[in-house]
Amino acid sequence: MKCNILTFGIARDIVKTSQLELNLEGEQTIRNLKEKLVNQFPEFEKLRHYSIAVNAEYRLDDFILNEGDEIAIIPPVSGG
Amino acid sequence: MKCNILTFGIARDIVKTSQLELNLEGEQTIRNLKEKLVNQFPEFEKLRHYSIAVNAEYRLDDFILNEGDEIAIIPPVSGG
Amino acid sequence: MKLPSSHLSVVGEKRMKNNTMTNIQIKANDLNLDECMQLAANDEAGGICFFVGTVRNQTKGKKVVSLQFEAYEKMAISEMQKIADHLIKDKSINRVVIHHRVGDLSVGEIPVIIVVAAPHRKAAFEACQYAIDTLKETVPIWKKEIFENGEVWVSAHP
Amino acid sequence: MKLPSSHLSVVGEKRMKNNTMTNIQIKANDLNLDECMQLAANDEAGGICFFVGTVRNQTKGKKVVSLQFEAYEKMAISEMQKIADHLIKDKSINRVVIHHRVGDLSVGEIPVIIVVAAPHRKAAFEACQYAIDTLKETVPIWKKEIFENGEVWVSAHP
Repeated sequence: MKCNILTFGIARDIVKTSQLELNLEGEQTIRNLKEKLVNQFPEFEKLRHYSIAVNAEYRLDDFILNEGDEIAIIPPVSGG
Repeated sequence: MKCNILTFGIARDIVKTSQLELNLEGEQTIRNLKEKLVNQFPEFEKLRHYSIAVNAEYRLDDFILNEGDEIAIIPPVSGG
Repeated sequence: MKLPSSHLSVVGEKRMKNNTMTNIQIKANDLNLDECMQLAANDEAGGICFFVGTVRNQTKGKKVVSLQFEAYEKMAISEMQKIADHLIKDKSINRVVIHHRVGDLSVGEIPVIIVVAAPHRKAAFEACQYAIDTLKETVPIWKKEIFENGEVWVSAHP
Repeated sequence: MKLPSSHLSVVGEKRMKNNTMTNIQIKANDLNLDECMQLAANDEAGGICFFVGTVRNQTKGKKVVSLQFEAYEKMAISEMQKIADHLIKDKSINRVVIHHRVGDLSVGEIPVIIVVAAPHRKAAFEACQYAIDTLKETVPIWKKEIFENGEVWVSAHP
Protein backbone atom coordinates (compact mmCIF):
# COMPACT_ATOMS: atom_id res chain seq x y z
CA MET A 1 0.00 0.00 0.00
CA LYS A 2 1.35 3.37 -1.03
CA CYS A 3 0.74 6.17 1.48
CA ASN A 4 0.81 9.89 0.88
CA ILE A 5 1.53 11.55 4.16
CA LEU A 6 0.92 15.26 4.75
CA THR A 7 3.48 17.04 6.88
CA PHE A 8 3.30 20.34 8.75
CA GLY A 9 5.51 22.60 10.82
CA ILE A 10 8.68 20.96 12.06
CA ALA A 11 7.61 17.60 10.58
CA ARG A 12 7.83 19.13 7.13
CA ASP A 13 11.26 20.52 7.94
CA ILE A 14 12.40 17.04 9.06
CA VAL A 15 11.18 15.14 5.98
CA LYS A 16 11.92 18.10 3.68
CA THR A 17 8.66 17.77 1.76
CA SER A 18 5.02 18.57 2.47
CA GLN A 19 3.83 15.26 0.98
CA LEU A 20 5.88 12.22 1.92
CA GLU A 21 5.41 8.93 0.02
CA LEU A 22 5.90 5.71 1.98
CA ASN A 23 5.39 2.10 0.86
CA LEU A 24 3.76 -0.06 3.54
CA GLU A 25 3.23 -3.81 3.07
CA GLY A 26 0.35 -5.86 4.51
CA GLU A 27 -1.97 -4.66 7.28
CA GLN A 28 -0.52 -1.56 8.81
CA THR A 29 -1.20 0.24 12.04
CA ILE A 30 -0.17 3.69 13.08
CA ARG A 31 2.39 2.01 15.35
CA ASN A 32 4.08 0.42 12.29
CA LEU A 33 3.97 3.73 10.45
CA LYS A 34 5.63 5.54 13.34
CA GLU A 35 8.41 2.92 13.47
CA LYS A 36 9.10 3.36 9.77
CA LEU A 37 9.12 7.15 10.16
CA VAL A 38 11.60 7.06 13.04
CA ASN A 39 13.86 4.62 11.19
CA GLN A 40 13.97 6.84 8.15
CA PHE A 41 14.00 10.18 10.06
CA PRO A 42 15.54 9.80 13.55
CA GLU A 43 14.85 13.49 14.19
CA PHE A 44 11.24 12.57 15.06
CA GLU A 45 12.48 11.05 18.32
CA LYS A 46 13.74 14.45 19.43
CA LEU A 47 10.26 16.03 19.25
CA ARG A 48 8.27 16.57 22.42
CA HIS A 49 5.71 14.23 20.86
CA TYR A 50 3.84 13.81 17.61
CA SER A 51 0.53 12.32 16.58
CA ILE A 52 -0.87 10.78 13.42
CA ALA A 53 -4.18 11.96 12.04
CA VAL A 54 -6.17 9.80 9.62
CA ASN A 55 -8.79 11.57 7.53
CA ALA A 56 -8.41 14.66 9.73
CA GLU A 57 -9.00 12.83 13.05
CA TYR A 58 -6.46 12.04 15.74
CA ARG A 59 -6.00 8.25 15.91
CA LEU A 60 -4.25 6.00 18.43
CA ASP A 61 -1.37 3.58 17.72
CA ASP A 62 -3.58 0.50 17.16
CA PHE A 63 -5.62 2.19 14.42
CA ILE A 64 -5.46 0.28 11.12
CA LEU A 65 -4.65 2.26 7.98
CA ASN A 66 -6.56 1.75 4.74
CA GLU A 67 -5.73 2.45 1.11
CA GLY A 68 -6.71 6.00 0.26
CA ASP A 69 -6.65 7.34 3.83
CA GLU A 70 -5.46 10.91 4.20
CA ILE A 71 -2.63 10.53 6.70
CA ALA A 72 -0.96 13.50 8.39
CA ILE A 73 1.90 13.87 10.84
CA ILE A 74 0.89 16.28 13.62
CA PRO A 75 3.88 17.66 15.54
CA PRO A 76 3.18 19.57 18.80
CA VAL A 77 0.58 22.22 17.96
CA SER A 78 1.11 25.88 18.86
CA GLY A 79 -1.88 27.86 17.62
CA GLY A 80 -3.55 30.72 19.43
CA MET B 1 -25.64 72.86 59.11
CA LYS B 2 -27.52 72.81 55.84
CA CYS B 3 -26.88 69.73 53.68
CA ASN B 4 -27.48 69.31 49.98
CA ILE B 5 -27.91 65.64 49.29
CA LEU B 6 -27.65 64.18 45.80
CA THR B 7 -30.06 61.39 44.99
CA PHE B 8 -30.00 58.76 42.27
CA GLY B 9 -32.11 55.93 40.94
CA ILE B 10 -34.85 54.82 43.28
CA ALA B 11 -33.63 57.23 45.98
CA ARG B 12 -34.54 60.12 43.70
CA ASP B 13 -37.97 58.58 43.09
CA ILE B 14 -38.50 58.30 46.86
CA VAL B 15 -37.53 61.88 47.76
CA LYS B 16 -38.95 63.23 44.47
CA THR B 17 -35.99 65.53 43.83
CA SER B 18 -32.42 65.04 42.68
CA GLN B 19 -31.08 67.48 45.31
CA LEU B 20 -32.56 67.13 48.76
CA GLU B 21 -32.02 69.88 51.37
CA LEU B 22 -31.81 68.81 55.01
CA ASN B 23 -31.07 70.89 58.13
CA LEU B 24 -28.83 69.07 60.61
CA GLU B 25 -27.95 70.61 64.02
CA GLY B 26 -24.66 70.06 65.90
CA GLU B 27 -22.11 67.35 65.10
CA GLN B 28 -23.68 64.92 62.71
CA THR B 29 -22.75 61.42 61.66
CA ILE B 30 -24.01 59.38 58.74
CA ARG B 31 -26.01 57.36 61.33
CA ASN B 32 -27.93 60.53 62.34
CA LEU B 33 -28.47 61.44 58.71
CA LYS B 34 -29.89 58.00 57.92
CA GLU B 35 -32.29 58.25 60.90
CA LYS B 36 -33.56 61.59 59.65
CA LEU B 37 -33.97 60.23 56.14
CA VAL B 38 -35.96 57.20 57.28
CA ASN B 39 -38.19 59.37 59.50
CA GLN B 40 -38.97 61.67 56.64
CA PHE B 41 -39.12 58.96 53.93
CA PRO B 42 -40.08 55.56 55.38
CA GLU B 43 -39.72 54.04 51.89
CA PHE B 44 -35.94 53.87 52.45
CA GLU B 45 -36.50 51.00 54.89
CA LYS B 46 -37.98 48.90 52.10
CA LEU B 47 -34.78 49.05 50.02
CA ARG B 48 -32.41 46.09 49.97
CA HIS B 49 -29.88 48.50 51.47
CA TYR B 50 -28.46 51.93 50.80
CA SER B 51 -25.18 53.69 51.46
CA ILE B 52 -24.10 57.26 51.93
CA ALA B 53 -21.19 58.66 49.98
CA VAL B 54 -19.34 61.77 51.16
CA ASN B 55 -17.30 63.60 48.57
CA ALA B 56 -17.71 60.65 46.21
CA GLU B 57 -16.41 58.01 48.68
CA TYR B 58 -18.43 55.34 50.48
CA ARG B 59 -18.41 56.13 54.23
CA LEU B 60 -19.50 54.12 57.27
CA ASP B 61 -22.15 55.11 59.83
CA ASP B 62 -19.69 56.71 62.30
CA PHE B 63 -18.30 59.11 59.73
CA ILE B 64 -18.70 62.76 60.76
CA LEU B 65 -20.19 65.15 58.20
CA ASN B 66 -18.73 68.59 57.60
CA GLU B 67 -20.14 71.81 56.17
CA GLY B 68 -19.75 71.80 52.42
CA ASP B 69 -19.45 68.02 52.02
CA GLU B 70 -20.98 66.57 48.86
CA ILE B 71 -23.35 63.97 50.27
CA ALA B 72 -25.07 61.38 48.10
CA ILE B 73 -27.58 58.60 48.76
CA ILE B 74 -26.44 55.43 46.99
CA PRO B 75 -29.25 52.88 46.60
CA PRO B 76 -28.30 49.34 45.45
CA VAL B 77 -26.18 49.74 42.32
CA SER B 78 -26.98 47.86 39.11
CA GLY B 79 -24.45 48.88 36.48
CA GLY B 80 -22.89 46.58 33.92
CA MET C 1 -39.81 59.97 33.82
CA LYS C 2 -37.02 62.25 32.59
CA LEU C 3 -33.59 61.92 34.20
CA PRO C 4 -32.44 65.06 35.98
CA SER C 5 -29.41 66.55 34.30
CA SER C 6 -28.04 68.56 37.22
CA HIS C 7 -25.24 66.21 38.25
CA LEU C 8 -24.78 64.36 34.97
CA SER C 9 -23.15 67.27 33.19
CA VAL C 10 -19.74 65.70 32.54
CA VAL C 11 -21.10 62.63 30.74
CA GLY C 12 -19.20 61.89 27.56
CA GLU C 13 -16.06 63.65 28.63
CA LYS C 14 -12.94 61.54 28.43
CA ARG C 15 -10.99 60.87 31.60
CA MET C 16 -7.53 59.42 31.55
CA LYS C 17 -4.89 58.93 34.17
CA ASN C 18 -1.47 60.39 33.58
CA ASN C 19 -0.19 56.93 32.95
CA THR C 20 -1.64 55.18 29.92
CA MET C 21 -2.18 51.81 31.59
CA THR C 22 -5.82 52.50 32.39
CA ASN C 23 -8.65 54.20 30.55
CA ILE C 24 -11.97 54.81 32.29
CA GLN C 25 -14.90 56.47 30.54
CA ILE C 26 -18.60 57.06 30.98
CA LYS C 27 -20.22 57.76 27.64
CA ALA C 28 -23.63 58.94 26.48
CA ASN C 29 -23.16 57.44 23.01
CA ASP C 30 -22.30 54.00 21.57
CA LEU C 31 -19.36 52.14 23.06
CA ASN C 32 -16.75 51.08 20.52
CA LEU C 33 -14.97 47.72 20.59
CA ASP C 34 -12.12 48.77 18.32
CA GLU C 35 -11.46 51.90 20.35
CA CYS C 36 -11.24 49.77 23.50
CA MET C 37 -8.93 47.30 21.74
CA GLN C 38 -6.61 50.11 20.66
CA LEU C 39 -6.49 51.51 24.19
CA ALA C 40 -5.64 48.05 25.60
CA ALA C 41 -3.26 46.73 22.95
CA ASN C 42 0.45 46.90 23.64
CA ASP C 43 3.56 45.07 22.51
CA GLU C 44 3.97 43.17 25.79
CA ALA C 45 0.43 41.74 25.66
CA GLY C 46 -0.08 38.11 24.68
CA GLY C 47 -3.67 37.76 25.81
CA ILE C 48 -6.50 40.28 25.86
CA CYS C 49 -9.81 39.47 27.53
CA PHE C 50 -12.97 41.48 26.84
CA PHE C 51 -16.22 41.48 28.73
CA VAL C 52 -19.02 43.01 26.69
CA GLY C 53 -22.39 43.42 28.37
CA THR C 54 -25.44 43.48 26.14
CA VAL C 55 -29.05 44.32 26.91
CA ARG C 56 -31.08 41.09 27.11
CA ASN C 57 -34.59 40.84 25.72
CA GLN C 58 -36.09 39.50 28.95
CA THR C 59 -35.71 39.34 32.73
CA LYS C 60 -37.23 36.34 34.50
CA GLY C 61 -39.50 35.80 31.51
CA LYS C 62 -40.73 39.41 31.29
CA LYS C 63 -40.08 41.11 27.95
CA VAL C 64 -37.67 44.05 28.27
CA VAL C 65 -38.35 47.08 26.04
CA SER C 66 -35.28 49.09 27.05
CA LEU C 67 -32.93 49.94 29.90
CA GLN C 68 -32.22 53.39 31.32
CA PHE C 69 -28.77 53.80 32.87
CA GLU C 70 -27.75 56.69 35.05
CA ALA C 71 -24.50 57.32 36.93
CA TYR C 72 -23.23 59.39 39.81
CA GLU C 73 -20.59 60.29 37.30
CA LYS C 74 -17.77 61.62 39.47
CA MET C 75 -17.94 58.73 41.92
CA ALA C 76 -18.53 56.09 39.23
CA ILE C 77 -15.34 57.18 37.47
CA SER C 78 -13.44 57.09 40.75
CA GLU C 79 -14.77 53.61 41.70
CA MET C 80 -13.96 52.23 38.23
CA GLN C 81 -10.51 53.76 38.49
CA LYS C 82 -10.02 51.94 41.82
CA ILE C 83 -10.83 48.62 40.14
CA ALA C 84 -8.37 49.32 37.33
CA ASP C 85 -5.63 50.52 39.69
CA HIS C 86 -6.06 47.46 41.91
CA LEU C 87 -5.57 45.17 38.91
CA ILE C 88 -2.59 47.06 37.55
CA LYS C 89 -0.96 47.02 40.99
CA ASP C 90 -1.67 43.51 42.21
CA LYS C 91 -1.62 41.35 39.12
CA SER C 92 0.49 40.80 36.06
CA ILE C 93 -1.75 43.03 33.98
CA ASN C 94 -0.57 45.77 31.67
CA ARG C 95 -3.77 47.54 30.53
CA VAL C 96 -7.29 47.97 31.88
CA VAL C 97 -10.03 49.74 29.91
CA ILE C 98 -13.53 50.24 31.34
CA HIS C 99 -16.16 52.08 29.29
CA HIS C 100 -19.73 52.37 30.59
CA ARG C 101 -22.80 53.77 28.84
CA VAL C 102 -25.51 55.98 30.34
CA GLY C 103 -28.88 56.88 28.86
CA ASP C 104 -31.54 54.76 27.16
CA LEU C 105 -30.42 51.45 25.67
CA SER C 106 -32.41 49.03 23.52
CA VAL C 107 -32.11 45.24 23.40
CA GLY C 108 -28.72 44.27 21.93
CA GLU C 109 -27.01 47.55 22.82
CA ILE C 110 -23.85 47.59 24.93
CA PRO C 111 -23.91 49.03 28.49
CA VAL C 112 -20.31 48.11 29.32
CA ILE C 113 -17.01 47.05 27.80
CA ILE C 114 -14.12 45.93 30.00
CA VAL C 115 -10.79 45.00 28.46
CA VAL C 116 -7.78 43.58 30.28
CA ALA C 117 -4.48 42.98 28.52
CA ALA C 118 -1.72 40.87 30.03
CA PRO C 119 1.40 39.04 28.94
CA HIS C 120 -0.37 35.75 29.75
CA ARG C 121 -4.01 34.90 29.22
CA LYS C 122 -4.89 33.36 32.58
CA ALA C 123 -4.26 36.64 34.39
CA ALA C 124 -6.27 38.53 31.77
CA PHE C 125 -9.32 36.26 32.21
CA GLU C 126 -9.20 36.44 36.00
CA ALA C 127 -8.75 40.19 36.08
CA CYS C 128 -11.55 40.83 33.58
CA GLN C 129 -13.96 38.72 35.60
CA TYR C 130 -12.89 40.45 38.82
CA ALA C 131 -13.48 43.83 37.16
CA ILE C 132 -17.06 43.15 36.04
CA ASP C 133 -17.96 41.37 39.31
CA THR C 134 -16.64 44.32 41.34
CA LEU C 135 -18.17 46.94 39.05
CA LYS C 136 -21.59 45.40 39.64
CA GLU C 137 -21.08 45.66 43.42
CA THR C 138 -19.42 49.03 43.91
CA VAL C 139 -19.81 51.42 40.99
CA PRO C 140 -22.67 53.93 41.47
CA ILE C 141 -24.55 53.29 38.25
CA TRP C 142 -28.20 52.33 38.20
CA LYS C 143 -30.44 50.77 35.62
CA LYS C 144 -34.18 50.86 35.28
CA GLU C 145 -35.83 48.10 33.28
CA ILE C 146 -38.66 49.32 31.09
CA PHE C 147 -41.28 46.63 30.46
CA GLU C 148 -44.35 46.90 28.27
CA ASN C 149 -46.51 47.59 31.31
CA GLY C 150 -44.23 49.08 33.93
CA GLU C 151 -40.68 49.79 35.02
CA VAL C 152 -38.43 48.84 37.90
CA TRP C 153 -35.07 49.92 39.34
CA VAL C 154 -32.98 46.74 39.16
CA SER C 155 -31.91 45.23 42.52
CA ALA C 156 -33.42 48.07 44.57
CA HIS C 157 -35.70 45.88 46.67
CA PRO C 158 -35.04 42.55 48.42
CA MET D 1 11.61 29.17 4.03
CA LYS D 2 8.41 29.48 2.01
CA LEU D 3 5.33 27.65 3.23
CA PRO D 4 4.06 25.00 0.82
CA SER D 5 0.68 25.91 -0.57
CA SER D 6 -0.46 22.43 -1.56
CA HIS D 7 -2.79 21.73 1.36
CA LEU D 8 -3.53 25.30 2.39
CA SER D 9 -5.70 26.08 -0.60
CA VAL D 10 -8.98 26.71 1.22
CA VAL D 11 -7.59 29.40 3.50
CA GLY D 12 -9.88 32.41 3.71
CA GLU D 13 -12.98 30.53 2.78
CA LYS D 14 -15.85 30.92 5.19
CA ARG D 15 -17.21 27.83 6.92
CA MET D 16 -20.43 27.86 8.81
CA LYS D 17 -22.58 25.16 10.32
CA ASN D 18 -26.19 24.93 9.27
CA ASN D 19 -27.16 26.29 12.62
CA THR D 20 -26.02 29.81 13.32
CA MET D 21 -24.84 29.16 16.87
CA THR D 22 -21.23 28.65 15.89
CA ASN D 23 -18.91 30.28 13.38
CA ILE D 24 -15.46 28.83 12.74
CA GLN D 25 -13.03 30.41 10.29
CA ILE D 26 -9.39 30.27 9.28
CA LYS D 27 -8.38 33.47 7.53
CA ALA D 28 -5.34 34.67 5.63
CA ASN D 29 -6.15 38.33 6.27
CA ASP D 30 -6.82 40.51 9.34
CA LEU D 31 -9.26 39.24 11.93
CA ASN D 32 -12.09 41.65 12.71
CA LEU D 33 -13.44 42.26 16.21
CA ASP D 34 -16.71 43.83 15.07
CA GLU D 35 -17.41 40.99 12.66
CA CYS D 36 -16.91 38.51 15.51
CA MET D 37 -19.15 40.58 17.78
CA GLN D 38 -21.92 40.60 15.17
CA LEU D 39 -21.68 36.84 14.73
CA ALA D 40 -21.90 36.31 18.51
CA ALA D 41 -24.48 38.92 19.47
CA ASN D 42 -28.06 37.80 20.04
CA ASP D 43 -31.06 39.02 21.98
CA GLU D 44 -30.77 36.32 24.66
CA ALA D 45 -27.15 37.23 25.47
CA GLY D 46 -26.39 39.16 28.62
CA GLY D 47 -22.63 38.60 28.71
CA ILE D 48 -20.13 38.20 25.89
CA CYS D 49 -16.55 37.21 26.58
CA PHE D 50 -13.77 37.69 24.01
CA PHE D 51 -10.30 36.26 24.00
CA VAL D 52 -8.03 38.13 21.62
CA GLY D 53 -4.51 36.80 21.12
CA THR D 54 -1.85 39.28 20.08
CA VAL D 55 1.72 38.74 18.93
CA ARG D 56 4.10 39.64 21.77
CA ASN D 57 7.38 41.44 21.15
CA GLN D 58 9.47 38.87 23.01
CA THR D 59 9.69 35.26 24.15
CA LYS D 60 11.81 34.53 27.22
CA GLY D 61 13.63 37.79 26.66
CA LYS D 62 14.40 37.19 22.97
CA LYS D 63 13.07 39.87 20.63
CA VAL D 64 10.42 38.51 18.25
CA VAL D 65 10.39 39.93 14.70
CA SER D 66 7.31 38.06 13.47
CA LEU D 67 5.34 34.84 13.72
CA GLN D 68 4.46 32.48 10.87
CA PHE D 69 1.25 30.50 11.37
CA GLU D 70 0.26 27.52 9.29
CA ALA D 71 -2.72 25.19 9.63
CA TYR D 72 -3.79 21.73 8.54
CA GLU D 73 -6.86 23.60 7.45
CA LYS D 74 -9.45 20.85 7.12
CA MET D 75 -8.58 19.28 10.47
CA ALA D 76 -8.12 22.62 12.24
CA ILE D 77 -11.63 23.64 11.24
CA SER D 78 -12.99 20.30 12.42
CA GLU D 79 -11.17 20.46 15.78
CA MET D 80 -12.31 24.07 16.39
CA GLN D 81 -15.85 23.01 15.49
CA LYS D 82 -15.62 20.24 18.12
CA ILE D 83 -14.69 22.83 20.75
CA ALA D 84 -17.61 25.05 19.77
CA ASP D 85 -20.09 22.16 19.60
CA HIS D 86 -19.00 20.90 23.01
CA LEU D 87 -19.66 24.31 24.54
CA ILE D 88 -23.01 24.76 22.84
CA LYS D 89 -24.09 21.29 23.96
CA ASP D 90 -22.81 21.12 27.52
CA LYS D 91 -23.08 24.63 28.84
CA SER D 92 -25.55 27.47 28.94
CA ILE D 93 -23.92 29.14 25.95
CA ASN D 94 -25.73 30.51 22.93
CA ARG D 95 -22.96 31.50 20.49
CA VAL D 96 -19.34 30.49 19.88
CA VAL D 97 -17.15 32.23 17.30
CA ILE D 98 -13.56 31.14 16.66
CA HIS D 99 -11.48 32.90 13.99
CA HIS D 100 -7.82 32.00 13.51
CA ARG D 101 -5.22 33.68 11.27
CA VAL D 102 -2.59 31.97 9.15
CA GLY D 103 0.41 33.53 7.41
CA ASP D 104 3.00 36.03 8.62
CA LEU D 105 2.05 38.21 11.59
CA SER D 106 3.97 41.13 13.09
CA VAL D 107 4.08 42.22 16.73
CA GLY D 108 0.64 43.48 17.79
CA GLU D 109 -1.29 41.57 15.13
CA ILE D 110 -4.07 39.16 16.08
CA PRO D 111 -3.64 35.39 15.57
CA VAL D 112 -6.94 34.41 17.18
CA ILE D 113 -10.29 35.77 18.32
CA ILE D 114 -12.67 33.62 20.37
CA VAL D 115 -16.07 34.97 21.36
CA VAL D 116 -18.59 33.26 23.61
CA ALA D 117 -22.04 34.71 24.24
CA ALA D 118 -24.28 33.50 27.06
CA PRO D 119 -27.30 34.68 29.01
CA HIS D 120 -25.07 34.97 32.10
CA ARG D 121 -21.48 36.12 32.24
CA LYS D 122 -19.92 33.40 34.41
CA ALA D 123 -20.65 30.74 31.79
CA ALA D 124 -19.28 32.99 29.04
CA PHE D 125 -15.96 33.50 30.86
CA GLU D 126 -15.53 29.81 31.66
CA ALA D 127 -16.39 28.69 28.15
CA CYS D 128 -14.09 31.24 26.50
CA GLN D 129 -11.18 30.14 28.67
CA TYR D 130 -11.96 26.47 27.96
CA ALA D 131 -12.00 27.25 24.23
CA ILE D 132 -8.58 28.91 24.08
CA ASP D 133 -6.99 26.34 26.45
CA THR D 134 -8.32 23.47 24.32
CA LEU D 135 -7.46 25.16 21.02
CA LYS D 136 -3.83 25.38 22.13
CA GLU D 137 -3.80 21.64 22.89
CA THR D 138 -5.73 20.10 20.02
CA VAL D 139 -6.06 22.31 16.95
CA PRO D 140 -3.46 21.52 14.26
CA ILE D 141 -2.03 24.99 13.79
CA TRP D 142 1.66 25.71 14.17
CA LYS D 143 3.64 28.85 14.69
CA LYS D 144 7.26 29.58 13.98
CA GLU D 145 8.89 32.43 15.88
CA ILE D 146 11.20 34.53 13.75
CA PHE D 147 14.00 36.15 15.77
CA GLU D 148 16.65 38.53 14.53
CA ASN D 149 19.14 35.68 14.29
CA GLY D 150 17.13 32.51 13.84
CA GLU D 151 13.75 30.87 13.97
CA VAL D 152 12.05 28.11 15.93
CA TRP D 153 8.84 26.05 15.74
CA VAL D 154 7.13 26.83 19.04
CA SER D 155 6.76 23.89 21.48
CA ALA D 156 8.22 21.35 19.03
CA HIS D 157 11.03 20.18 21.31
CA PRO D 158 11.01 19.32 25.03
